[in-house]
Amino acid sequence: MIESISNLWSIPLLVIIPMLTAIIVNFLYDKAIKPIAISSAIVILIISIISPYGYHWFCGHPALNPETLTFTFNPNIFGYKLSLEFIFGPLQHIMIFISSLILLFCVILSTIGLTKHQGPYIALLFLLFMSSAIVIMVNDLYHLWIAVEIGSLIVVGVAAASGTSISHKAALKYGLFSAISGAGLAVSLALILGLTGFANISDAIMYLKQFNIGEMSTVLYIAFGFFVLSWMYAGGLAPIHPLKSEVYGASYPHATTLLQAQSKLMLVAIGIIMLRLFGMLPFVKEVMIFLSVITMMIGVIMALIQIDFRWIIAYLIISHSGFVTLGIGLGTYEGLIGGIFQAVNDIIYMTILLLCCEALFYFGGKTSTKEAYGIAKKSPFIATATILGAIAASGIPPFNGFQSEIILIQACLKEGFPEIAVLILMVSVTTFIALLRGIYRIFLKPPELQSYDDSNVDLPKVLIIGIIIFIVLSIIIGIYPDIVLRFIIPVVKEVLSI
Amino acid sequence: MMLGEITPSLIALILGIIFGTQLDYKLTKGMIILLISFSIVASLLFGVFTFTYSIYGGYIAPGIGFSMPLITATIGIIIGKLLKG
Amino acid sequence: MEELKGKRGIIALIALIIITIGFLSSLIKLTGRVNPGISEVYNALAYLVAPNNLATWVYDWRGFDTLLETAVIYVGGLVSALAIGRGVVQMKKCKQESPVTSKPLEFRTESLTVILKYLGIPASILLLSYGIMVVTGSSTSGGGGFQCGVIMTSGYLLAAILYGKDTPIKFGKRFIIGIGAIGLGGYALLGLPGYLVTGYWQYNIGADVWGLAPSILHIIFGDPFRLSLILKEGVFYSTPGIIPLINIAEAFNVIGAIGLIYFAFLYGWSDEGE
Amino acid sequence: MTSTETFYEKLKKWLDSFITGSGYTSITTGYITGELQFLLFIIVLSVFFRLFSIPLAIILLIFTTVFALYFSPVIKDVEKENMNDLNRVLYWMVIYFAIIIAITLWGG
Repeated sequence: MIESISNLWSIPLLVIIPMLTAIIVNFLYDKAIKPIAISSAIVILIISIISPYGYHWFCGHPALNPETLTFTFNPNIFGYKLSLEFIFGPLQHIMIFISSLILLFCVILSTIGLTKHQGPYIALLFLLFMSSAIVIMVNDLYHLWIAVEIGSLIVVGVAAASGTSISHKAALKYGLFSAISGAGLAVSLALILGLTGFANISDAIMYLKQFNIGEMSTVLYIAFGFFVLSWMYAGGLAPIHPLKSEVYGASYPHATTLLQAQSKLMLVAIGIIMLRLFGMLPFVKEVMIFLSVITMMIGVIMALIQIDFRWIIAYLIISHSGFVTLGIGLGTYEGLIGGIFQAVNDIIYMTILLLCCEALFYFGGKTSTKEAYGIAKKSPFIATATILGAIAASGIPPFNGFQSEIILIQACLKEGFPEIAVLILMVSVTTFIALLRGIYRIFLKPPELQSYDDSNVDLPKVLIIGIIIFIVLSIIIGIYPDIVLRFIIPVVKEVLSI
Repeated sequence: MMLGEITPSLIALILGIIFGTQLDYKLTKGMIILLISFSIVASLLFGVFTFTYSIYGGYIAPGIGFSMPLITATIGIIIGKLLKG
Repeated sequence: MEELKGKRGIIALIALIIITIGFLSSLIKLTGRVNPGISEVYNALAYLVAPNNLATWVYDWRGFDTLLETAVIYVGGLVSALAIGRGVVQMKKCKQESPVTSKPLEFRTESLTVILKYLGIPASILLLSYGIMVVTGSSTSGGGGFQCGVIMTSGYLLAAILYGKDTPIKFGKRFIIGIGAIGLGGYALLGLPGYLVTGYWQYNIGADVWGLAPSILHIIFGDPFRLSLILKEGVFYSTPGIIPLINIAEAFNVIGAIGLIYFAFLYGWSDEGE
Repeated sequence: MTSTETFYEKLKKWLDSFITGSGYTSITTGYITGELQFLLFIIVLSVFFRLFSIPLAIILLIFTTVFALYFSPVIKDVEKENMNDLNRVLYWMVIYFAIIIAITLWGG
């Protein structure tokens, strides 16, 4: 399934091209930013599509076979890796493809819609993509920590770049917490390194499996606790959800598409690593399920009582992250498939909603549900798209949300948790209620006379194209889920066989 | 003597010129003498490790080594300043 | 801190005690039983690259990690300047509140003592050259790019604090951003030769420990930094390859990032000159 | 007669308790739905204790239902606890973390 190359050409390019683009764009004057940013986003998209599968051992150091004490560059022969290992497999293929597609629209929209001096902002968007690509590709504990660190720092920057006082506060709060959870992850890695001596995740797992750690499992438990801390932080799970949702709500909607994609990638990547490292310990999966259930419910309840459409979506993103972690926490075949599939679907339908929310900025930027704006009359397309997005988000059949939620429900029933299945249904229904509250006030309700602005608004074509592309993707995946599942199933089989 | 003992000094000179161009201060003759003499004293203090045998590390007297890059960097900064005018 | 008084405070205290007990017990379990794992292999091979093991660890075995660490500093500079107002963006189509920016600090430099007035300049210039010395000796001594950047920016800060707007070390906006860009970009691109020749990004073609690169490149990148090590066991020749170059790039990046932070917070930011 | 009246009054009081300041309908629906959701969530969570013993789950179910109804509406408190206040988030994070460590260390 995964070919035996340890110097796959595409992996460094997926990391270095965004980084170099960010540097150039940050340095340049305004005019040159647009062509450079867009063309490199296209290049990244193409690379993510055509890349074959394999490994990349950065710095070109081989693996050491512990039995024969020989060095090998062949990843199929087992050896403790001396260099930093990245994997590009089916999971990385689908995840990076979707996030680079989002990156492309995100970059084009920001070059069109924003005022000048947007160089540092676009640089941050590219670095955001880079951090999520690294998190999903990396197979090294230490590098995972750096990726999470840089990822959270960039989230702070993207939120602060919108310049309002709310976004500044949100960014500062989220940044403060990165210190706690970043340090937590570092402590966790230190404990695992002290226990095993290997920074490479596969090697550390191999060591844990080969040698009976016995009473040292205390160390592993504490490491798990700290790992969960950073998982909660990176994905915005239960106790940290107020800060993360604030970041989602305070950034521009087009940036939030990328932010939510990044946090879902982090949830999947760190979740799978946790499952592989600690899965054999008792109570680990229960903790993960507990956190996911709480996040699901609190997120959706908080979404119900929001008065701003952006904040409703922000809390729903949090709530639906709970689905992803629930699937991973179940740790079964169906659960993992459902969880990862849900991450993909979630990114897609939340992107539809967020792009529609971005369209509201072209109508004056009012997203509060306190007043009625009657936008459906001005732009029936956006209203329809938002309703379709809401339908997709609440898991109604022709769309993609249904497919993953049904898998998750089946997984819960099979594991003997009918209550969680009920909760999933509740969250889906409530998602629809929460979204429809906002949609009704903003799009459908006839506007009050004094606030009605009859002027025509032309939306950028890219925005409309983007919305259409993601709706089509949503329907295609909803009708023919195998198109994504064939990327996920081999990964799940590999994770569970370890 | 290997090349690795000379290259750092050359690099230090180039870096010194680069950062010297950013100085916004009129260097007097006294200041130049002060800088160079200070840098020679400092280079004695930060002397190179004597295992890298070289003309300026260990050969003059055992245990005494000049850290050449420090001196060349200071000279580079002065040159850079003078180049910019 | 109203939230942490009374009942809540006690609960939080108990929780903290539980955490501390758990954490300390794990540390006690680990005492004396730390597994060296792969690091033994690293240490056994380190002399093949540079006389300084630390430089080999940081810039060769885990060189790509350090690239990302460098990027963290770069992003730190970027985000800090954002907080001041560089690169804050707004939507063209809708009116928003004006972006949050802060004013530059006010300098009062008239009360400088004579010693500070006359020794401040040579001290800050010598700090610059000390930083350059540290970066050039990266592969043989302790120190390297990070340290050089911090030393040089502290020289910059010293001059700025002493002399205010008439600082003798006047890094311009574009100079600082450019030097950061050269630094991080240079570090990233130093992986390119190894990638083109061997397929491994950031393969150290100068040191060429595994013999993958053609000898001409080995000479070009390796020989300028070749050193002889005279030890009890005999004379060894080693070259750190691209490690010194990486260190210079690293130093540039740190100067750019930290300099940007100092610049933005001292003098404020307006986008007109950019 | 009297019983229905008091019930109606209770319901009215309950609905009124959601509205603070200048309340309007959209937000009130949100609060009421949220309240019911939270109630159901607590009940479902208490059912989970059937994994340990079924009688315990039944007792817990009855208790939580009664308590939740008695203390309703709780949605205001839920909202308050989920505020973005740094101290509050920090507090909850410490609690969660301690629970995780306690469960895994003493349970496993």
